[in-house]
Amino acid sequence: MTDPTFHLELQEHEKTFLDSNELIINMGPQHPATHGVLRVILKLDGEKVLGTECVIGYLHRGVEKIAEHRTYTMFNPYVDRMDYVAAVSNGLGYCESVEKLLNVEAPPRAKYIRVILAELNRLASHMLWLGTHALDIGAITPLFYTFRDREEILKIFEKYCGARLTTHAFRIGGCLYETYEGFEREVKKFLEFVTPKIGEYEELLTTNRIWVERTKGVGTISAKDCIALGVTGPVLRASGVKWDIRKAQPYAAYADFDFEVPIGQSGDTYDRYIVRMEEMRQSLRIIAQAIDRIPEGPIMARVPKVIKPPVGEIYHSIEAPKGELGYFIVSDGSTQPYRVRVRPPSFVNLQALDLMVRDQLVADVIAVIGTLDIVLGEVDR
Amino acid sequence: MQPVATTFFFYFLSGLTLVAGILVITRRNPVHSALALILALLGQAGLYLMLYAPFVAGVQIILYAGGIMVLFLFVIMLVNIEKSQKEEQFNKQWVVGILAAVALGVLFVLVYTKGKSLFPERVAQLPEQSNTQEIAVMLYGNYMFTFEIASLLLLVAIIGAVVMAKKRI
Amino acid sequence: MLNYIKSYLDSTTTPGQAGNMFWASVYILLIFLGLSVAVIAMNWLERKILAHMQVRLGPMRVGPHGLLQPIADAIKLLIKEDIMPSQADGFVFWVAPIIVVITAFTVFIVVPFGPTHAVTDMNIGVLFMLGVSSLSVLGIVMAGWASNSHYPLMGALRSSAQMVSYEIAMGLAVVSAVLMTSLNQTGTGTLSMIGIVQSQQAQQVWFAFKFFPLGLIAFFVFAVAMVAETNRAPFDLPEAESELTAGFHTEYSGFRWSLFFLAEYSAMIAVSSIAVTLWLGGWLRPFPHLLSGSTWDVVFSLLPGITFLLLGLIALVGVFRMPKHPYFRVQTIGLAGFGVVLGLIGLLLFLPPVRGRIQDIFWFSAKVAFFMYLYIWYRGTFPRYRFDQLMKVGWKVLLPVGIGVLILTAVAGVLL
Amino acid sequence: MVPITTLHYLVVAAALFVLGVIGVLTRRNVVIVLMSIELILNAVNLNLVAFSRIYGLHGQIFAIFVITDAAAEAAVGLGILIAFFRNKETVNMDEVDLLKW
Amino acid sequence: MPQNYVPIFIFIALIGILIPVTLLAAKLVRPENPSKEKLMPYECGIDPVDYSRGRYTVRYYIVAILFVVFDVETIFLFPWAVKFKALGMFGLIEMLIFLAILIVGYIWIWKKGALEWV
Repeated sequence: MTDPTFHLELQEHEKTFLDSNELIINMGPQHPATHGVLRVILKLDGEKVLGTECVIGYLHRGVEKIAEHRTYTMFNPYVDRMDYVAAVSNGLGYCESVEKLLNVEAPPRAKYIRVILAELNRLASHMLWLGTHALDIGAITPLFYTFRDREEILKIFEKYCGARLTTHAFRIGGCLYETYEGFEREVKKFLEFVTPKIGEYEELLTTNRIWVERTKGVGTISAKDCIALGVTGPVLRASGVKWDIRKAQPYAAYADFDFEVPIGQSGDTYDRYIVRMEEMRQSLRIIAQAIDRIPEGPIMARVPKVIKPPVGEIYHSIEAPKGELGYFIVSDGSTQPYRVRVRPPSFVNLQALDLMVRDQLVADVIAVIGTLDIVLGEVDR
Repeated sequence: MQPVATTFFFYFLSGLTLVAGILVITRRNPVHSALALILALLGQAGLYLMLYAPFVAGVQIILYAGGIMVLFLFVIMLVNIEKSQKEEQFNKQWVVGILAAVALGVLFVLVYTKGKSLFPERVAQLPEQSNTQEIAVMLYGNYMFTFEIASLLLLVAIIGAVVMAKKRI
Repeated sequence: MLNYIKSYLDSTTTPGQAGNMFWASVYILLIFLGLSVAVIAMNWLERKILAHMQVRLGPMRVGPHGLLQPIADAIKLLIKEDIMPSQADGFVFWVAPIIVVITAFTVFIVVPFGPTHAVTDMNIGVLFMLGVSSLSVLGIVMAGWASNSHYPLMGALRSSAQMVSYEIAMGLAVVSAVLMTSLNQTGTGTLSMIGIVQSQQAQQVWFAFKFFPLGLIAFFVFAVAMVAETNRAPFDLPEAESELTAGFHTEYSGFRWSLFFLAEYSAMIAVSSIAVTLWLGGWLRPFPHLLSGSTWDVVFSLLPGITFLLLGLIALVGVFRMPKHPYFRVQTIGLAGFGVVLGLIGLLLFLPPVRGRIQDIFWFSAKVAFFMYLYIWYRGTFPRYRFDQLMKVGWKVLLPVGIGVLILTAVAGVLL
Repeated sequence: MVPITTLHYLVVAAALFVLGVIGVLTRRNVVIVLMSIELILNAVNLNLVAFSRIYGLHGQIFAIFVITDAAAEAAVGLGILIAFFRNKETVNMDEVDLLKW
Repeated sequence: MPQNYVPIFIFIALIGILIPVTLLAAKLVRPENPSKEKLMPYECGIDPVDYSRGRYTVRYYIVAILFVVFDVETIFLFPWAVKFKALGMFGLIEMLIFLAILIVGYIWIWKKGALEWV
């Protein structure tokens, strides 16, 4: 018979003065609002946050190490598992990096397909972000709206490559699949369907007084801090820095399209919300242009059967929905990469958490984690 | 308003109040003491109802049980009770204390038994149904100044408590 | 004995005042039953309405259209393991949910469903309601403290701070309603719940529309405060699941958790009843003076029956829309039976003796149901306030507005 | 059956008062001492209300004022307790031996 | 006990019996196999790092104080509201003085920032 009760080992805390009554509390890993298994150790004074410490690694799978034991082709599906809500972007970045290393270029039609899928993926990722972020702040309804509409995107993915989430849509050198019958029509239909829906989300939130109060001035981060910490993506743009790799270093077929890079001013949660909503509209614009101009032609470049890049290294980055997603690949001339290092946007952006929530309230931690739009699969890899 | 089962309710409620009162001063854990005190207060509210003082009973429930006791509970949670629970609960003057209390009790009992004629055994016809209204007339008539001074007292209480508790003021 | 029972039936007061403890007990049992049914119905309705607001279906599996889902939930909770965290304070942990339930239920003693349909009427009815509902703070603090865990204690402190903050605004709004009762020839008002409704009848106006817009503002202050009092969205911070996982009842499981659930919903019904009694004329039917006369009386007295017939009709429409697959046969029959029962209740309500007696209760419940719908609607629409904003709303907006409205109402009452 | 008279209430009040006095004199925890003071105030209130059955409503009004007083007392008393705890890290009555800290 | 208050006791006694009885009845049907992990306080899957009772911020206490004081004020308003019309202008002025004194306190605490949460 064992005694089911047990006793905590209480640590004797040095001083317990009321004014410095620091309270240490664990948020996560099993918490409804940390978007996965993030553990944040909060140091609180009542409701005020004195400091945070992120403990990550609960979802670590050693993706980078795995790469060293797989051929370039075999590693391709693994990258889908990093940011599983934006798998297409991960694949795009990886394929383009290896292509760069191999010195091949995907044919224009493949590039257009890549752009369409990547932008659809951006939409899907932002929709998921919006739903969960709003849920964290207490608005439960947007979640269901965004999931309903995200479903349409996933349907297109499923029809295109058979998978909904971890798509593995692209191959090194182009795309494996030709677009299916009626792809253009369905994407156009989707565009018509989703354009008013974005207005619908905004109607629920943008001018909602409580939403504005909960997000304005919360988790503010300046452009300087963003750059110092390497924060990218919508978080950086909301601070007023016009940096978008699609514009700055165009990859795939982005140079052909006309779109705006929305920026915010104050870098608070509300601005990030506005920036992302605007980005969704710009994505729709890009998709519309791409679907109109999609060229005919092959979808696969001439790539050797066995991919054996020359000795060398490459860093290539793309604009994933969450920020700059970079791949640094070192090749030793064999069929397996010598080293793959991923620069995941979530991981880098998560660094800003402590800076953003300091001296704010507990509820703001939730809002800030939501607005950073992290995916733990990508943080931990 | 006919009274119903007065004897039963009197013994029940006063028993409740006294047992709770004993618990208040004997419990080791202040939270338990506070809960016992709440019970005593509610029992006493029942006694007020029996004495045809429903308004006072309502005030007792709202202010004492619902207000002051919340304050007590907050403070108990604010100060670390773990430490004080492990310490000696009663101080060294417990003999003196109990002696004084017993003496006081004997005095009371003497006054009540010997001085039975002190209190007339008549019962004023209290208008139970319009109790609040009668209180209003008196409170805002006869006791006008007391009432205004009560607001000053409250003002002082707010200022005192906030100054006392808020260091960075 | 029979005479004792009969003696109440033709009296014109509540059983408590008539001193008839038998009927008082019957009323109490009826209230228990009615509340349980209301909470079960509310549970189902909330999930269904919220689901339809969010373009989904909600419970559909247990029973036709998920009608039996709350019962399934109740059984599941009853046979669920009851866990008490180690180092919890056993007695307090055990007694806290009971206190919360008692305080949420006891309020209903003075709720007047009709001029005689209340357990008892007290001289201090409103005070009693406010006092008893303020006691639920104690249960919540105890629950949070006894759990010996961070999240529940934070939830409990937040919850109690929130409840006490909004109680002030609530009290001030109530005072301005009580003040309106004294605007008669004798200049004497009342705190009794029945008396308040009767004075609305006598003054021929619901207090929400008296001294327009003062009554309405006081009513809104109360309406906001009551949402905060019951810890519902957008003021549901104490149990904000994204921050504190479940607030003060994080550590509670099984049946004890369901007691908190029961208390939350009965508290919602209770505060809605106070609001209805104080501002919306309690059991009085709408437009008693605009649409007066015996014809209108008959028309309004038919409405309860019509409502139930309509509900039955909706259920029958549901029967025809059921899939015709044999798999759904039991469900279809069940739904048809439910519709028929509703229809029969509707027909029963058309009978003249029932018609006359049920009317008060019907109007009262209809008004309360309106508030319940508002609660669900808020939950579907609003994000959650942050704690400092919540305190700001309570102390810096509602409190000054409440005092201001009270003073203005008093001035208006003296001058007019 | 003895009819319940005012005297009965007075005896209950006296007992409560004595309980409060014992608490104040013997307990070391300041919070419990304050609670015992509440008990004493309550005993007084019970007396006042009981007497108001004989002498009219004055007693009840005094009881209301006493409750008001108790609220103010609790607020300030607990405020002092918090200031004390902040400096001395204890809620022990015996250590309250300074007039200023 | 005046008769119209007796139902309160019937009511509380009924609930006070019904709920514990149901709790005990449920004990017969529900499983009971506690383990160390199951009985651990919830802290998101991590062993609690800190003692969880005590040391909460003093602002909750300030809120409670303000509540008690304004509750007293509300209580004093009730009898006045009941007798409001009969007391007339005199009662109104009396109450305005009472409120004015408290409003001074209210403004003071607002200015001092006791109402600010952070």
